[in-house]
Parts: sequence; structure tokens; C-alpha cells
Amino acid sequence: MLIAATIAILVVMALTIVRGCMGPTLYDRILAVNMFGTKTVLLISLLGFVMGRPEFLDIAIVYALINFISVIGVLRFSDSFGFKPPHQDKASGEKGS
Amino acid sequence: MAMLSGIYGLLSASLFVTMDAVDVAFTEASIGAGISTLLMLTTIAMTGRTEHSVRHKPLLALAVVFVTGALLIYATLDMPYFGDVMAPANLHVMPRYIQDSMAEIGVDNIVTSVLASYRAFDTFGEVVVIFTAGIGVLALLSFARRPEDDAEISSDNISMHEQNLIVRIVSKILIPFILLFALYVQFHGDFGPGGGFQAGVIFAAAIILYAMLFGMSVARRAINQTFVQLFAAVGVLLYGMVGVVSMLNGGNFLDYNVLSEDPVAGQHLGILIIELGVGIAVATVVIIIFFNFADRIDILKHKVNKKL
Amino acid sequence: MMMILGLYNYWIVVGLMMIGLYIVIAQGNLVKKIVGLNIFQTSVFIFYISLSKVDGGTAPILVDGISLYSNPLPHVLILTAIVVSLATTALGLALVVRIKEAYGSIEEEEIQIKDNQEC
Amino acid sequence: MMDIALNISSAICLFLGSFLCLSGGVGIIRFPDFYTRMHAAGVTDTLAASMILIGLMLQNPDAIVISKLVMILLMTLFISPTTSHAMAKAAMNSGLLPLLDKKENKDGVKSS
Repeated sequence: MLIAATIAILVVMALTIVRGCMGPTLYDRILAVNMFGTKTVLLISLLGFVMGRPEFLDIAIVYALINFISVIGVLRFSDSFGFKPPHQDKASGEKGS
Repeated sequence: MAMLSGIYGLLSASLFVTMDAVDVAFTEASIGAGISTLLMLTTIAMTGRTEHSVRHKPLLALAVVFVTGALLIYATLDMPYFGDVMAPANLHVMPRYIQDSMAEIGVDNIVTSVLASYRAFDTFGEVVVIFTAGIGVLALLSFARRPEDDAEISSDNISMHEQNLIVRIVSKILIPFILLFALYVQFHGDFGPGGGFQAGVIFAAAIILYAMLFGMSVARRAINQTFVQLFAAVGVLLYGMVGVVSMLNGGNFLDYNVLSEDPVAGQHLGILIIELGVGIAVATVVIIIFFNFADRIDILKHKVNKKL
Repeated sequence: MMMILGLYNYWIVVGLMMIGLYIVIAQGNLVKKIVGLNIFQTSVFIFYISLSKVDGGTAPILVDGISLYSNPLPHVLILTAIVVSLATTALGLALVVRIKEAYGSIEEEEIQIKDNQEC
Repeated sequence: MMDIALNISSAICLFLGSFLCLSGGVGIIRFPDFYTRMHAAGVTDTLAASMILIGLMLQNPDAIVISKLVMILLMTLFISPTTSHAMAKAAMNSGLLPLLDKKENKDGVKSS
């Protein structure tokens, strides 16, 4: 069952990569990266069990955190400068993540 | 483009996991996936997303690449097979590390004992390289800040940050956990995967998250940059000092056996202190690098806003 | 046939390395060049790590009852190399930012044209 | 007896988790616009991750392993909705409109 779950997650990761390469908008790509990250967390914890060394769970925790930070960073920096669509007229003119 | 490089970092890290390189996967997870992607993005934000390059002469480049690749593949025919126990790389120092490191160093994680004890001088060099790169970024990107600019930027930031309340609150909950986890990684490096390099990067990542969500001027007030720069030097000096102390005690440079009565206890003490030094140096250097990049962005944005 | 297939890890490494090399040679954009360098670096990392893999071995953390571990030495080398690669990438990107400020462009060709005009 | 029950329940959890993962993967490819894709990703992420992690928890009696898994689970539960929210908000702010019924906004749809 562990192996089956690992294979399923690998398939899903391949699908997200397809979406990331295809993705018509920037946000599709960010979504794909985010989903890829969460699937990697699952993959690493599964692999730890498959190999019988649950020390790998530390890496999964790091992944979960770093994935969050990088997605927030991507949203923050991709919006914040030089990438503002002209038709947008918010009162503050700025938007965050 | 940069997003895909983020995926690439994640992918290579999971590859390392499958190849049993826990510590390396740990580092690649935090660096390749997180921090370097962020730096790429900040640079792209500063230099503009547009790209108007004409591909010129791809044929020549392709030819070079194919010839080199073919030669390299030809060379691999002489290499040992994947996973071969008898490969030359696995025959020389590796058995000694695996059999004797428990008796000599007393640390479960062989990677830590090799990193911090057998090859401590090498690691010292790496830390100095990182420190130098931090100084280089500081020299290239830092600038004199004017207080009036600062005030305007912070008012810009405040209007921006009132909008994303949810993310801010969740991050406020998460940041203490991240810092705590970084300390766990730092001091658990003797027994599991982890150590100074990883812990430093995770610690810095928490502070980067804070700086991104609450604005640079707030983060600057919370984390004094002079203090951070001082600590970068303190980290490297701490590492070097252990070496000097062990010399004063009559051993070689970075020979921890003489640090305590019992050689194994001395090794433990030495590894603990130099990992701490590495952690401090790496964390502060990453913070310095990120703060300088992000400050540039704020100033550029400010200039653009003024022009409009 | 078996002996050819046993070398596939090197071919993956060579493939990645060549992709990185191609990006460095053929792309004019400096940020892309740095991405190419990163890919190249990662291929070297994978090369070292694949050298250290031992069949049936496990992660080099001592546990009772296991005697076959992967080779820890390449792990150490690559661990530090990854952190150094972060530092050097940051330095390179800082240089790119300064070049953009000085020349107004990060395309190799345009920078060269501007250089030639000045002298 | 206890062992068998644990194994079976963990297998069921893992199976459910991987099924949900796969459905999310299909959703992220097949759905027509960004917001529906995000729905597919965000919804399946949360439940699939928790299912798989619970399945793993049932496999290992070790206390430290279970506590780490609980930490990962808590983090996913915190992080996944937050990132979804942040992404949706950023996309909305940058003017990416949801793909509504085609007759309704023929000129409103603007794929940037």
C-alpha cells in the first residue's frame, strides 16, 4: 500500500509539472509549484516509511515550511513591482500577497 | 522561469532522498527550493520581466554542447556502476569513517562527524567563503539610507500590509515554530539529519518571512542590521576560536580531543560549538543578503512611484 | 546490456550538465545565465551523491543492527557546496542588479554595444 | 488481531489519500480556469494530505515519529488554506477574472 501511494503521488507530481509548464497565467504556475511542494512533503514522508528510516520526516517538515515561505515570497515579489495590469484601479494602488 | 527552477530544486531534493543522502536533501530542500528561488525573483523584479533577446547562433552552441556531452558519455563507460559497493570512491576513507567514527567522535550522524571533525578545516574554509560572499553582497548593494525615504516607504508598506490580514496572522503563529524548529535542527544534528548549515538557513527563512509580510522598515526595527553584521563576524570567529583554543591546549588547529579531559567529550564540545558558529554565520549572511536585495526593491519602487 | 544500463545515473547527470551549459552559452540574458549555472551545479551535486550511493545501504546515521551505509564523504562535500552555491548565486545576482543599474539592460549584446560606444 | 486492524485501517487511509491526490491531479489538468483549478488543488490537498499522514501514523507505534507526523499534519492544515487564500486574492487583485458563463461576460474575460 505504501508503494501504491508513492506511485500515485509521483503521477500527481508529473501532472502538476505539466500544468506548471503549460499554465497560461503566472498564477497557474504558482499554483502548480505550491501543489508540487505539498505533494513532495507527502512523498518524502512516504519514502521514509518505505525505506524504514523515519528520520526523513524532519525533511518533510522543512519542506512544508519552506514551501509556504517561497509561495508567499513569489506572490509578494511577482505582484509588487513592475507587473501591474493597467486596468486595475484599487484605492491604495498597491496589493500584497 | 524562476518558478520552474523552484520545482527543479524540489525535484532534486527528492532525488537526494531516494539516494539516502538525508543531510544533503535537507540542505537542498531549504536552499534550492526556497531561498535561491526568492533571490532569483527579487532580481527579476528589479531587472524587469521583459526579455527581448534574439537567439543568435544556437547551432554553434548546440554543436559544442553535443560534442561535450558525447565525450562525457563516452567517458562514463569507464565509471563504476550505480550503487556498486566496490567502487573506488567507497573503498578508501569510507570504511574508516563508518567503523571508527563512533569510537573516535561519539556522534551518531556520520555526516556531522566528518563535516565538523575530520574535515573541520575544509568546513572552516567554506564558512569563510560564505562570509566573504555576504560581504560582497553588502558592498555591491548597500547604500546610505535617508530617513525621509524610509518614512514614505513605510507608509507605502502599511497600506499594502493592511490587506493581507489572514496570511499575516497565520505567519505570526508559524514564525515561532519555525525558529524553534531551526534550533531543534541545530542541536539535533548529532543524532539525526541536520546541523549548522541547515539550521542557519531555516532560521533566516523565518526572518525573511517576517520581513516579507510586515515590510522592510518594520523588520529593520525588529532586527538591527548592525547587530546582524556583527554576528556574521562573530559566527566565523567562534569557529576559528575553537581552533585557536585547541592549539593553545597543545593540539593541532581544530583538534578537539584536547578540549576536555576525555577525548570523546572534547569532540562533542568542539562539534557543538563549531556547529553553533556555522549556524550563526549562515543565518546572518542569508539575512544580510535578503535584506539588501529587498531594500533595493523598495527603493526602486519608491522612485517609480515618485515619478508617476 | 546490463552493463550499459548500470550507468544511467551518469547519463542523467551529463544530460543536465549539457542543458546548463547550453543555457550559459546560448542565452543572452544574465539572469538566465545564472539559472543555467545553477542547473550545472546541481548536476555536479547529483553526480557526487550518486557516487556515494551503495546498493542496499542506508542513510549514514548509525543505528544498531545496520552495517551497510552510504558513503558519507560526498554528502559532506556537497552539503557545504550547496550552501556555498547559494552564496555565490547571491553574489552573481547582486552583480546583475548593479549591471542593470549601470547599463540599463541585462542583455549581453546591449551591454557590449554600450561598452564599445564608450571606448 | 490489533496489528491486523491497524494495518487494514492504515491501508484504507492510504488508499483514500492517494485516490484524492489523483483526483486533484486530474482536476488541476482538466479544469478550465485558474479558480477552479485552485479549488481542485486546495480542497484535495487538505484531505488527501491528512489521510495519508494518518495512514502513516497508524503504521508506526514510535512516539517521536507520530509527533512529527502530527506536526506535519498541523502545518499542512494551517498552510494549505492560507496559501490558497493568498493566491486567490493575488490573482483577483491583478485582474484575473473567473471564467463565468460564456454569455454573461463575453468581453469581461481577460486572460492575462
